Amino acid sequence: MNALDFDWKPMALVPVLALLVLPFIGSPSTWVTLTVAGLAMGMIIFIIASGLTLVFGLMDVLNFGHGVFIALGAFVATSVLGSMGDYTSSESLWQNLLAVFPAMVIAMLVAGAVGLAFERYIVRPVYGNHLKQILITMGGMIIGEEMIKVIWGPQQIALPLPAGMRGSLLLGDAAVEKYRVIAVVVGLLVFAILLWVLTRTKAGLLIRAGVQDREMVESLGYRIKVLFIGVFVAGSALAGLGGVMWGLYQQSITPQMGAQVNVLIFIVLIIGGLGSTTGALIGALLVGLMANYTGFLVPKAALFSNIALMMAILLWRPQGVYALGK
Amino acid sequence: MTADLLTLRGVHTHIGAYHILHGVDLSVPRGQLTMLLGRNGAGKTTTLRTIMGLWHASKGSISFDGRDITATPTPRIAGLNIAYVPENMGIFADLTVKENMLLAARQAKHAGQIDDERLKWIFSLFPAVEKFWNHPAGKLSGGQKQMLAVSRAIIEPRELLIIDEPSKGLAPVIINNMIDAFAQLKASGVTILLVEQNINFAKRLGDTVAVMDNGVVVHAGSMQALAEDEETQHSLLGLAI
Amino acid sequence: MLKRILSNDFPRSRVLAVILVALLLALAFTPFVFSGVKALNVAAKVLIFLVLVASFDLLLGYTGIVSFAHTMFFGIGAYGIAIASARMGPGWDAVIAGLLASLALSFVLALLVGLFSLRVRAIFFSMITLAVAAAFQTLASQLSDITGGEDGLTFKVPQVLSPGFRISETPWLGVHLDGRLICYYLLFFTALAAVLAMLRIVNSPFGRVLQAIRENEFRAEAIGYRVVVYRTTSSILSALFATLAGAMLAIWLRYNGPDTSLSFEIMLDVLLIVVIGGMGTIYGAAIGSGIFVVAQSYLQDLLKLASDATSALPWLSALLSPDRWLLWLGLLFVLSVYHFPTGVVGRLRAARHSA
Amino acid sequence: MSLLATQDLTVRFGGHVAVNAVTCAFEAGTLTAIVGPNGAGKTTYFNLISGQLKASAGQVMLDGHDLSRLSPSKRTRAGLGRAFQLTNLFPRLTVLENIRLAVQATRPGRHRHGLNLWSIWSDHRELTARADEILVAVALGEKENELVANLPHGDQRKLEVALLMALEPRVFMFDEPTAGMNAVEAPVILNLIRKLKEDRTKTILLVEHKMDVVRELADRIIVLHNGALVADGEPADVIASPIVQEAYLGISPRDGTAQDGSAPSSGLAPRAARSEAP
Repeated sequence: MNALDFDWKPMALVPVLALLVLPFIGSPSTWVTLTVAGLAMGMIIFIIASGLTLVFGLMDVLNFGHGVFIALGAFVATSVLGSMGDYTSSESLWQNLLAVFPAMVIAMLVAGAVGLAFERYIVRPVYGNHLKQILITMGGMIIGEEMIKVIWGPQQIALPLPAGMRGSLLLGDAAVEKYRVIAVVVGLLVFAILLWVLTRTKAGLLIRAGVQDREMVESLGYRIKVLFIGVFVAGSALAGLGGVMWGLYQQSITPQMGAQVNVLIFIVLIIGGLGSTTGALIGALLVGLMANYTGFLVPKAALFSNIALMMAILLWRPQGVYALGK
Repeated sequence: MTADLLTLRGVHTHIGAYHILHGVDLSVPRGQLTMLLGRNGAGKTTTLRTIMGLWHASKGSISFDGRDITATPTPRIAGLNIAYVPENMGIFADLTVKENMLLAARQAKHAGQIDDERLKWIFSLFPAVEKFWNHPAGKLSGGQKQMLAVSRAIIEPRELLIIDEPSKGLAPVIINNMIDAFAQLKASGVTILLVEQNINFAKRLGDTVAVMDNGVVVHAGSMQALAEDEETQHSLLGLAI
Repeated sequence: MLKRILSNDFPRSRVLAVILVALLLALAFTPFVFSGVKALNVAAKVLIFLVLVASFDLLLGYTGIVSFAHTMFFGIGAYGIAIASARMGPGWDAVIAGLLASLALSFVLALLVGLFSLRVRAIFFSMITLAVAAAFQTLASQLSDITGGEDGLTFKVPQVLSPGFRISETPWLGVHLDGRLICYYLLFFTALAAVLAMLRIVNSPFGRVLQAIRENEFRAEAIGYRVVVYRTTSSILSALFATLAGAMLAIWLRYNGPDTSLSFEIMLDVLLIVVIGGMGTIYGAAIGSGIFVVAQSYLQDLLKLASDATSALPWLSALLSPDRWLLWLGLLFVLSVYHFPTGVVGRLRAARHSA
Repeated sequence: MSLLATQDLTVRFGGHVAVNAVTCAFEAGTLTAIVGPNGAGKTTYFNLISGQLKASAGQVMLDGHDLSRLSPSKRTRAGLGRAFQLTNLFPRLTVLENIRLAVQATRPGRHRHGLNLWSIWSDHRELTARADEILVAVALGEKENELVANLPHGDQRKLEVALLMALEPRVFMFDEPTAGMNAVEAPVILNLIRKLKEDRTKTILLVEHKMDVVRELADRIIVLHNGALVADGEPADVIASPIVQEAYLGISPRDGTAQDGSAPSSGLAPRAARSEAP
């Protein structure tokens, strides 16, 4: 897309929100800490939401059970990290990465595999019927959560940060946690990869085209159902990765964590517009920043502030910031 | 090699509770241009969509080059080198013209692999496609979108072109270009099936014609014969050509 | 006479009619027929869910609106009674004040949610109501000085309903005539009146327009109905009945907390009941509530037996442990949506036509 | 004074002008046929009049009142009834219920146009009676308890017309009422339209392709092409005129009428709003 007529306005929302809040927070250093925390949280939510926005957009499938992959990813990570004690306890970041990286990969593989089964047995039989999709994917989430409880037990488990990732850096006089910077980097990496796939590869073009006119893509000779399974599995894997990072961000995980994050992801999808990866990024960053800012200013109203933010954006653009030309 | 590339026998189509096609018999001779005419709601578009497998024939059979494709899924039908331009043109608005064309060129992995010769030929027929090459397709006018839709269908050599109202919204000069294009394609052995409202356009291009009414083909024959037979035209189409 | 009571909306299936009558009699005479506190609690829960699910189906089955904010109104009703009774002391004035306040709050919130539904696409609306319900649940647990926070509020009900109250010392037909019995029958007649009222609403000219909107909102507007007015009225009515159900819950339990009246699990129960019973019919809510609540209460006992029996295979007994009853609920949920789309009422009515 | 009039009515989708400043007046008691090739803007013109589409410019006037700000439901209650080209009814309700909903929407009575929550629907006998009358008129009498989803296509087209009649509007807008109907069913509907015409109080707009139907029923024909009004006049001379041939047959222009539908040069300029009744 040539940059000339790219719709810049939604992009501006993120810096605008950050600057609007500055006067209320008072000290700039706290503002920096909160902003980085917000961006990190936003990035993690983006990773989880990016897959789901394509599943909603591409096949018009309402998956209300996406949260189960978040919990699955996090719990798989605890098992992997648990077994690699000496790597996680060492101070050197590289050693830690030797444990965290495989944990992420395995979490993504397991979540992707469960995603494949979830699509095959839960989603495929209800193509085209939104109400049934909502009901059945919710049922799928309950089953998923309960199976996690059977395997890992119902109680909360700690997911401590590896030693090398703990502590924080000093940016001027603002303390910024190391892990949060890592989260932002990983988030940007995922966004870059997704954008490259969607704009530079034929599969990416097919996904974007499929979101607008499935029948035409099939009439050009491409099996869109196979494409969709790929997108669904990738979405589940990304949710697994997001689960690992969310677990590390919260330092503890519960089988119900999926349901709690689910609500935030829906808000991100609504703000961003269904089927738009860039929209999901903007939505996620806004939600992350808002959650951290209100968490500091008015702790009780964190979730309400995000709902207010969503309502405001919907009054501006009822289809979300990047509604596709459907 | 049968004389007809595509044959429909007694095809019925239901959409939900609606029974649209009531036993369509249609044969599209190889290497010729067949016009499918008829009033609104006669079932023309439904017939094309049933051929492409977008809607499933509840009864009857469709065969292409001797092969039964009645229940074949759409992607595989397109894979038999059949190009289809739907009534709403099926343009991917958020993709650029170039990206639309790249998707139509199944063999090409990236824009560089599209056959240059053929692209130049298409640019000569439809200048707008070249002019807005890197422009989002959604920004094009109705006529320009129609040109892009037809260009996508001919970006790679195809055995059968199925186009729903190619002349819609096009200025006469572009219609003339399109007529030349179809003539050249016919000469190179491509078979074409067009749904048309514009009877004059049909008369100038069609070899054979089939007229539909109420979900059945009520008349089939050579275009020439129908063009001369004032009386049948009037009864079939309610209007003298 | 029956035509007027049932608003000319007969079960239209002999088997269904028999089941409904059996359900009515069972609920009416529970105290006399089934002994023990558990049976009374199960019956009371059926009555409460009957009103809650019927009001949800007024929105989903009749108007075609998918809203997950329904438990919010249920919670408002329960908290209304709890807060009023805790602050004003037990008494009918507290109950009335609490009920009216919660009905007013539900009215305003339902109006806002209803009007907002017009700005956005149907899919967004369902997701937004999910977020609003979640936010309301967190709010209830955070405003601890009003709502008693996580552990909720325990309070006393009017003297005549309290267990200590005695109509007469001698039990009648083997049943103690105490406040609990009176409270149960208060619930019974409230539920009966609410369901018959909803039956009348869905069979009124207004109810028929709701069905037209469900079938084809565009054409309903085109033939002259201001769809906005009908959708919003339907949302408000459904919210008010849900609030009433919440109040019934609080009066029966004499306690209310975020998990008892606001948790997402209640929303899942309501969805499952409406699917099992059958959408688009008040009788579906009645049958569904009966089947579900009874199954849910005794399922856990059943699982306990199964789990002990299979203690030899640890992983199997873990699967069958009563704590994992939600797993079986989820499976039942998925299977009934697949194989049982029209629910019990739909299946019975279809059987009648073909029989 | 004309009952219904559109003044420079225009609508644009992106760059494309679908309806191009159409000014036209329709007298009470007349039947005007609206003719034009596919994509000429006929259905879009109807959507602008009945309020489904917001106009980019221009107004719709009924009895001299400007309807532009009214919603579709208010316009219908003001007397603008419409049947749709693509059948869109209430599929899982019965034929009788579909018609009763339309009768209830506009006829005064205890049911207060549907806003009555407490009476039983079936008690409103007058609704059922009126609905039965209309069903018999469109030959659907014996199918009253069938679900609309199970009706054959022809019957559903009949129900579209019946739904319009149930509204008892002052302006009837038919959009290809007999499309998809067989030779037995079509005359039933055409007779209905003819009867409507004969009582001389209703204004009828008829989008129709079949020229024989147009010739027989129309008092006047307007031709739309590429969204513009290109001809307006008596049926006989409009059909024979070069404009209709060109608009319909797409013959490359011979007599100076530009393809983009600018005002025709021949004597059939669109008639200005006429002051006196016919």
